[in-house]
Amino acid sequence: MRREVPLAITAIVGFALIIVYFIPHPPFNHSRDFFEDLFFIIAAFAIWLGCLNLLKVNADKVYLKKKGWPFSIVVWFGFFLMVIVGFWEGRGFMNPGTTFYYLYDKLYYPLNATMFSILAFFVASASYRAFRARNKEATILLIAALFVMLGRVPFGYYLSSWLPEGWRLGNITDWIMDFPQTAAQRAIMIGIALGIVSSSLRVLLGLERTFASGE
Amino acid sequence: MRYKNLRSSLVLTFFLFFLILPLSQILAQDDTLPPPPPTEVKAGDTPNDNGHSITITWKLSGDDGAGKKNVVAYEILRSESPTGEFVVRGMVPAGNNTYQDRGAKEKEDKNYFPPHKDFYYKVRAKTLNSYSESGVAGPAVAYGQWFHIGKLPVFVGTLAFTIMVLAFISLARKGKEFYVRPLAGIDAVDDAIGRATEMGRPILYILGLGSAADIATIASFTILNRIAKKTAEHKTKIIVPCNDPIVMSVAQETVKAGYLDAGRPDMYKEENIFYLTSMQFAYVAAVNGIMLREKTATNFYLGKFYAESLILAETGSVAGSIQISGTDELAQIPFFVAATDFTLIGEELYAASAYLGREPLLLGALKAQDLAKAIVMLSLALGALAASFHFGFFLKLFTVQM
Amino acid sequence: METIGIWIAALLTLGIFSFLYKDNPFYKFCESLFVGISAGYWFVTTFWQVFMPKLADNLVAGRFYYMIGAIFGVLMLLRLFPKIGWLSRWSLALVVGTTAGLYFTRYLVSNGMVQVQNTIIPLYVKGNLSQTIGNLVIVIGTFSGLIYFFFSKEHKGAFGGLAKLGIWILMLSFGASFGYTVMSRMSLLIGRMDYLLGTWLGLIH
Amino acid sequence: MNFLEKLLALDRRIIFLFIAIAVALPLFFTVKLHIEVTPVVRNLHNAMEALPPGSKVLVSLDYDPGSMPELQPMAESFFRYCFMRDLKIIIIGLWPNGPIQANSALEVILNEPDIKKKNPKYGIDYVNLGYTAGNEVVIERMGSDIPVTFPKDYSGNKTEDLPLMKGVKNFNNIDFVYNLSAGYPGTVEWVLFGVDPYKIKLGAGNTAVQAPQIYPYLNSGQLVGLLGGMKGGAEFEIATGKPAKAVKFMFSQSVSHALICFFILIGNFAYFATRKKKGA
Repeated sequence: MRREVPLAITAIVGFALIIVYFIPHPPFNHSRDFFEDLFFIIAAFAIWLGCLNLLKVNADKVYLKKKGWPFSIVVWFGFFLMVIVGFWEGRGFMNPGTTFYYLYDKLYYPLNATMFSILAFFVASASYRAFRARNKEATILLIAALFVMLGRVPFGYYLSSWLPEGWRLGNITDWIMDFPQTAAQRAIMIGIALGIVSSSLRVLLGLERTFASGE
Repeated sequence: MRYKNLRSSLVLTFFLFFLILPLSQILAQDDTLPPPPPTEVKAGDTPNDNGHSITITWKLSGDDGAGKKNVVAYEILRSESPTGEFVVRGMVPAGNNTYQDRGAKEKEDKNYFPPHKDFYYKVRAKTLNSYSESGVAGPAVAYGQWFHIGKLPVFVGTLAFTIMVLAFISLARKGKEFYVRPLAGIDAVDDAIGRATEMGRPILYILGLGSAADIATIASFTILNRIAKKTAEHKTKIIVPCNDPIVMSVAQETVKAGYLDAGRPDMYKEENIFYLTSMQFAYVAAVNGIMLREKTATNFYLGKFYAESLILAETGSVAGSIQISGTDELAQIPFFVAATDFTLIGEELYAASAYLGREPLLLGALKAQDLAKAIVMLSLALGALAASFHFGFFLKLFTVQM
Repeated sequence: METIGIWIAALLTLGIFSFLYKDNPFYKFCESLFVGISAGYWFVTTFWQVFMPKLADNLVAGRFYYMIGAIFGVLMLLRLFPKIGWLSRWSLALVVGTTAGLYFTRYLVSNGMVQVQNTIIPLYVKGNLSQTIGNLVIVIGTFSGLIYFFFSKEHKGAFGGLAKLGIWILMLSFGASFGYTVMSRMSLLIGRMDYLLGTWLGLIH
Repeated sequence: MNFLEKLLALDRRIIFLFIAIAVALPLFFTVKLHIEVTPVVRNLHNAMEALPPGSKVLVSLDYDPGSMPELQPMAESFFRYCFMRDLKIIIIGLWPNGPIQANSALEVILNEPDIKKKNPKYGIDYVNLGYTAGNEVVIERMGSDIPVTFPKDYSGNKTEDLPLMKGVKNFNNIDFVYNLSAGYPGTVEWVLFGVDPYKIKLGAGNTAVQAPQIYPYLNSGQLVGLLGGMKGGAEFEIATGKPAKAVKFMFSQSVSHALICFFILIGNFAYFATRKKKGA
């Protein structure tokens, strides 16, 4: 029961969905949408698991007075602030003018945008650290990055305006993006496709079943 | 004498020509004259669908793109009997010669399109202020199909691949040994764990932002299981902060199983595998904090990653951790390659579970992948050659209609 | 309200940026607040945008087969009770089976067959040298890239040479992608700086 | 540790500081950069120049604050251009945030001296019809009836009562459509559900990350023109002769790119110099 039923469910649902892909006739043509909905519904339930875990871990920290426990109170505060206001507002919770939207705009958004923009700094430090011409591969990586970086801003124009039209940095950038970039992406994509198809089969056949492991 | 006549008739023709030309132009402006109607109207079931649609085709009116060039659109009309009242179902701009008359599949819907029912169609060619109608086509019946012919290549591919996988797995079961070439990222795993043990610092394992059902995450679970087993043997702490509640549940089970395999279930600590938040950057903000505060010796990033990949990798490098990464997210591979020590690129991530476990069955599936890859490469080479000689057969083999 | 909001937003922005210097309590505060708020935000959004429309509305409309979703959802929650926690694996199995089944054909088509289809292109385009070279690069590049991903054979000899070419093409592409993304990442920072210097401090217009 | 070795192991905080300065400082200056207007942007500008004054343009803002740095300048330059050319603007959003973004862009533009002189009036020169849920279905419905799809405007007025909307029934009464897009639904949907069935004239602005996916539609002619990322926005501003935010941001962009390249170069210089020393 503990092992067999899950594996059977996986196999039956999975293979059925593969077969259904080829059948346009009702009612099979909508079954894929239905199963996608099921997926979202289960995830919506599972969120309780996550949030309870988050609250518990932080409550433990406060209770045991672990290092940095006051910050756990901040986590609790933030969580309940959003949840209470969000449920108070009802279905139109994200409409402009609501308190929830205000919290989103003044708390969540700036934090999120700033964390995202930190990438700009890290792009710089990573380039400095990683783009060293240690060997042939690293040199190719470095040169392609330099060309594209410069080719995309007016600065690149100044550097290469003495070259004939068609050979400037901007043109080289376009060429790299159109051809070698496409080729490499395709090779990876085809590899990924085969890998996913094979892994899906392994899962459906019950060969890869770590997800159903335990006692 | 005869020449003179000829000359005067030529002059006359010229004169007439220049008189008639503007006249004909003026006449052409007169849109009250109906255009020639569309001809050869045919109506029939739309192939490869769910049975709520009929496709109508016709030959363009003589004034569409030719003649007076004044046809602007076609209206498609439908009736339940050849002599009954025809109602407009849709309109397409001039130049088009097909229309799919579609409707809703729900009976309650206002726009319900009943299958298995006779319908008759007419097509109307419209100019700005007149129109002409074609003859009646039909009866046509809409019905659903049981197999989508356009997806035949996919069907063949599915079947062929499944057979290959099964064949290699049965070979593996019979005890055939398979060779796989070494992968740098995999070889580094043991060293990385050893390093953490020597330094007495924890290992951080990030499963990415994918759901528990993403193939990248599933591959990562298998790798996590092997790594957890090794950390249990080395008595090294492993921290797994999660982005998805279901992923957290599975990760707990996976690590527990790894500790069990190592014979150290007592060392398993559930509080080290926990949920943070499902929002990308908040999750990263917290993981950044963990890296710096716990001073993790080794960081694994295996699974689905998005823009946060570089934030993780750079913070990890600040913390001085050895970093092993792997993802199938195309846009993030470059960042991992540049900023971490070892990267499993795309397909290598899925292969990693087979590599680490050395289970013959998984290696068998890997072999099937390679065979499929060889077939693809052969098709590419032959296909490109065929295309160079304008030979389109090969392309058709891979063309899927949706 | 708006002014207070701008000040809070600006301070939080600075708090996150302070991490770039080093880990500090100000950052820890922002981080904890961020984690709490985002988890709450996720909880609320999922309720109103997934749970209600996909489950409640369908049930109200009489599509009772959506109860299956509710049942498996509840099974998932049984993890909270160790004794019957193993039942949650049934929901997990459903989720995994669904995705494996959906991904199988989806990836086979869009990542596999469509890409192969797009790569079957003429190697020689009459009177267009740059297109001819480009097409050659695409076909040879894809081919050698796939060689690199071949697991069954060691990268030696002519095979190894092709695999090497494959790596070079991959590296060229990685470098280009990296450089290409720099632009949009910088845009993000410019946006934040504009907020701090313009909207908050009013130094630039 | 000599200078080169120090350079090799440069504290990244120094890099961070330089980046912050490289981005912030140029924001205080207005520098005339040579920005070449590429054909895809030129085409968009030409198509809009061809519209006679009084033409009705529909603009759909399909993005949220996350893409503001790239797309907001495009929205602003578009509004400025329309007001200057006396084109009538109809604003909608397929993303809930779109109409809000439009309002904040309008706030900026309506306060510019040149535009103040023109004194555009709400309801006559521009309207904001707000957001309607339904993604690409909204486009389909607009094809048959715009007032039914957007019965009320952003502030709750009846769409039919707005003078600008008199005689606007569907896409036949719209002369040009402009779409600012950060993902789904966005430009791809406007092409598939607007251009293909209704033959609307469509121009678009996209984030830099998204733009490469849109290029195929340009080559096929389904899209009149495209602004890709901040650079596209800057090009449009140059094309219209009104350099503004995107051009200004572009200076920051240029300086920071150059700085990163400079860092890569000195990093390599230090790397080779120290290696040579060790080898010797």
